[in-house]
Amino acid sequence: MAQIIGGYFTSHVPGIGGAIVRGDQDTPYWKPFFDGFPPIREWLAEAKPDVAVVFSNDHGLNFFLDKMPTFAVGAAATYDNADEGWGLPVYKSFTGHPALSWHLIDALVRDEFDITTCQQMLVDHAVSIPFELAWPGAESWPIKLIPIAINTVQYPLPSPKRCLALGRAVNRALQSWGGTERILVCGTGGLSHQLDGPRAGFMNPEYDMFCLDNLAADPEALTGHSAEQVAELAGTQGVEILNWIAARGALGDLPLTQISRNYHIPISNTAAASLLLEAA
Amino acid sequence: MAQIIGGYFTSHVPGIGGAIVRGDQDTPYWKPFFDGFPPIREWLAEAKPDVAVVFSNDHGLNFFLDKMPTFAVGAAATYDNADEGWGLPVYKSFTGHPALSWHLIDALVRDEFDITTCQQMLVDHAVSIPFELAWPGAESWPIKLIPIAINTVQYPLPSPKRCLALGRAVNRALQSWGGTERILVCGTGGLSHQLDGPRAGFMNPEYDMFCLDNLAADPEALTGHSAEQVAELAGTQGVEILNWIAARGALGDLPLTQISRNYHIPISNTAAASLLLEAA
Amino acid sequence: MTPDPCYADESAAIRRTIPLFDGHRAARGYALNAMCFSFNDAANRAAFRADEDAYCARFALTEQQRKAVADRDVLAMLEAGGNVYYLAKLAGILGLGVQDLGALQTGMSLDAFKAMLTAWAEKIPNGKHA
Amino acid sequence: MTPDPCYADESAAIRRTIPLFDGHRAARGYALNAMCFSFNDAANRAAFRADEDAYCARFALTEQQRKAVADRDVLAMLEAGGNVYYLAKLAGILGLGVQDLGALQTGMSLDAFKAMLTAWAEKIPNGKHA
Ligand SMILES: [Fe+3]
Ligand SMILES: [Fe+3]
Repeated sequence: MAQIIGGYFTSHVPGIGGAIVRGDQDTPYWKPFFDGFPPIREWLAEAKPDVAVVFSNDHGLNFFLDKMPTFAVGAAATYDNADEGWGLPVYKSFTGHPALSWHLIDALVRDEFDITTCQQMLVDHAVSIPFELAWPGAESWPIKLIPIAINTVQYPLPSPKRCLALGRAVNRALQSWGGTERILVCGTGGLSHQLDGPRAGFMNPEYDMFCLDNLAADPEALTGHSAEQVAELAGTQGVEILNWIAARGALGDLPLTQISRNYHIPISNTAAASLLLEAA
Repeated sequence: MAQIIGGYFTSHVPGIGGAIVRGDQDTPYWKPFFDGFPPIREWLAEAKPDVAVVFSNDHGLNFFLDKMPTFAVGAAATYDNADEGWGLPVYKSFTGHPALSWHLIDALVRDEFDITTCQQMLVDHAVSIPFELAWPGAESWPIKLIPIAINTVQYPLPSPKRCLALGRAVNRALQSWGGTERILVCGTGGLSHQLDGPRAGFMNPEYDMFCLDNLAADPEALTGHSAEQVAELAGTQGVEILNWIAARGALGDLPLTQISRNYHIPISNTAAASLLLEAA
Repeated sequence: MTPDPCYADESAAIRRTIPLFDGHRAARGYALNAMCFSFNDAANRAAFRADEDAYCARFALTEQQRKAVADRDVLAMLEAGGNVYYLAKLAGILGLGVQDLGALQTGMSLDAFKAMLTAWAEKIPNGKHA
Repeated sequence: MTPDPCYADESAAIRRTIPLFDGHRAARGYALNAMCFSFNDAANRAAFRADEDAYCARFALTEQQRKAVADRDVLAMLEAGGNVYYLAKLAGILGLGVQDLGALQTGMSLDAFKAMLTAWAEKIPNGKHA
């Protein structure tokens, strides 16, 4: 039986990629953020997951406003990263797991999630930076990828409640998968930040703590807000917490142990965090 | 208050377009099919709808397997028809109703339908042929368009139950729209037919009658099957009945009067039908 | 590949027997369907006509797909993961309508296939033409 | 346009005040965002740099959008329907990072903007850095 071994959550700010390129990990500015990762890397090296189901959002690399899906699930054999236009290195390609992808897609549509199925999909820094943070400098990614993209760009966004429900449906689907894979669930993005408008630079440490304190034990607490209220609380890009909420849902009802948690302000314009939850 | 005035349902077989180009409407082969339309045209001329919400499926013009949405809703100011590769004339462009589209999109996402929002969308013969049948030779289409595309191409398809629920959510959204438009709901495609494989040429008049007999009064009767069972009953392309089921849902709970109904075999490889339901 | 419980039910059985265009086929047929999707553009249709081999190579058709196209073998195209909505655009280039396709796939003559289509009318319950 | 009940509630109010990128803005900004989306391709970035006027014309920017881009006025780009995820690609061409954007939009100096970002750390409840 396939096993969900835990959840890995992290900010995915492009600036992290720049810091890695420059080798800035131990500078006073970056160290407090990168300090969150050694325990995550150790745990991953020990736990040896086979496949990651990653909830993240596209930043205008793969999806445009001509066709903007609420939820998109990848079903490709390979996912490429690509030039996003502002100078990050192009990261290694990712190996998919089409059989498990299609199993998820079948189960999600049966569960009345109206997903968009993507047999071809570019993944951006929202996937590659979390992978690079987890497996820095790896020759090839040691784990397969199933990307699930949530619309955090164009309103209406799905509500936190709907995102948690999506995650839970993914959990049910993973539980009914007949394979023997060790499955890691990832949620990327956030925490509070806002890039646009007169409120640019806004953060909300109090709301971030509320999310970090409740995510594992009481994820429902995060679903009392509309997506618009989350934007008000967390900033216009802070709505990326939706990816964390969906990933939390995909961990299901297993008891969760917090292996690692880190929160630091500021990274770029962002309140940055990482979190590792082990499923028992 | 906006008013839903009725539902117009029809097959959309490309061959109908060929027959129109050749002026074959009164030939023995085509007349029994085209005979269904004079009462529909008269009713439309009288009822003067302002906007049509059209449920149909793309046939590989606008969507490909790279990104295949379960449900896609148009939000464009204009929708173009285009070359589909096998010789139909390119039809006139359609004027959209972006404000009402976005109202629907907001309401559907709030109602937990995970639609794909399309600010740009080509519409194929599944929209243009029903329009040409309703307003033959019109200088410009006398009615605005909001297209809603349902995946009938790549399994998993949404179930008949989910399609009816989508339609009902559209109905609720239309009822909460503050405009004064007279709204026509359309469902296109079907009825039973199969183009591919050793079962090519399959039809099922009995299932078609079951659908035609129950659609208005008891649409739930059509939701007892899975999408796969519908394909078995109606043929691989007969699953286009999903568009009819969703459109029926969008008519809501108003009493419906059958103004016109026609069923004829064969048109091209298809059991063809048209149906007009007036909402009171 | 391990058994997939989602396929271990009636829906799965129907998908296999009809067969239906699900993930197994969609994955297998991607290159062929991508080529056919490109035929929405007249210039691409002309390029295929001008040099079929080069055009198929451009879309990296599998050997099985290339042979099915070269043989004009519709059942083989389906078996190679082709979907009829996309294949119809190739059929258009080849001058084949849906009834020609039907005849090819069922092994009937065109006239016999057309007669079969017409014969379905006899099954209309109680002659309900309206 | 008649009032839209979907907007006549708290979510609607939040969308207007923050403001959020909803249908109103997405429709208005389509051309500008389409141009910025094209900047994923290095050749397109070079084409913009080589002839900004011609490139903007190719994407049929509105007059308001063209002026906002010419003026390097980020708030005006947003007002013209630009979305920051796409605008960031234009900012890259102009050599502006997210902190430059923040300074431009808030009217602060870059240093003042950076200091403001750092100051948020003081609001972390109970110094919970982990
Ligand atoms: Fe992000
Ligand atoms: Fe059709």
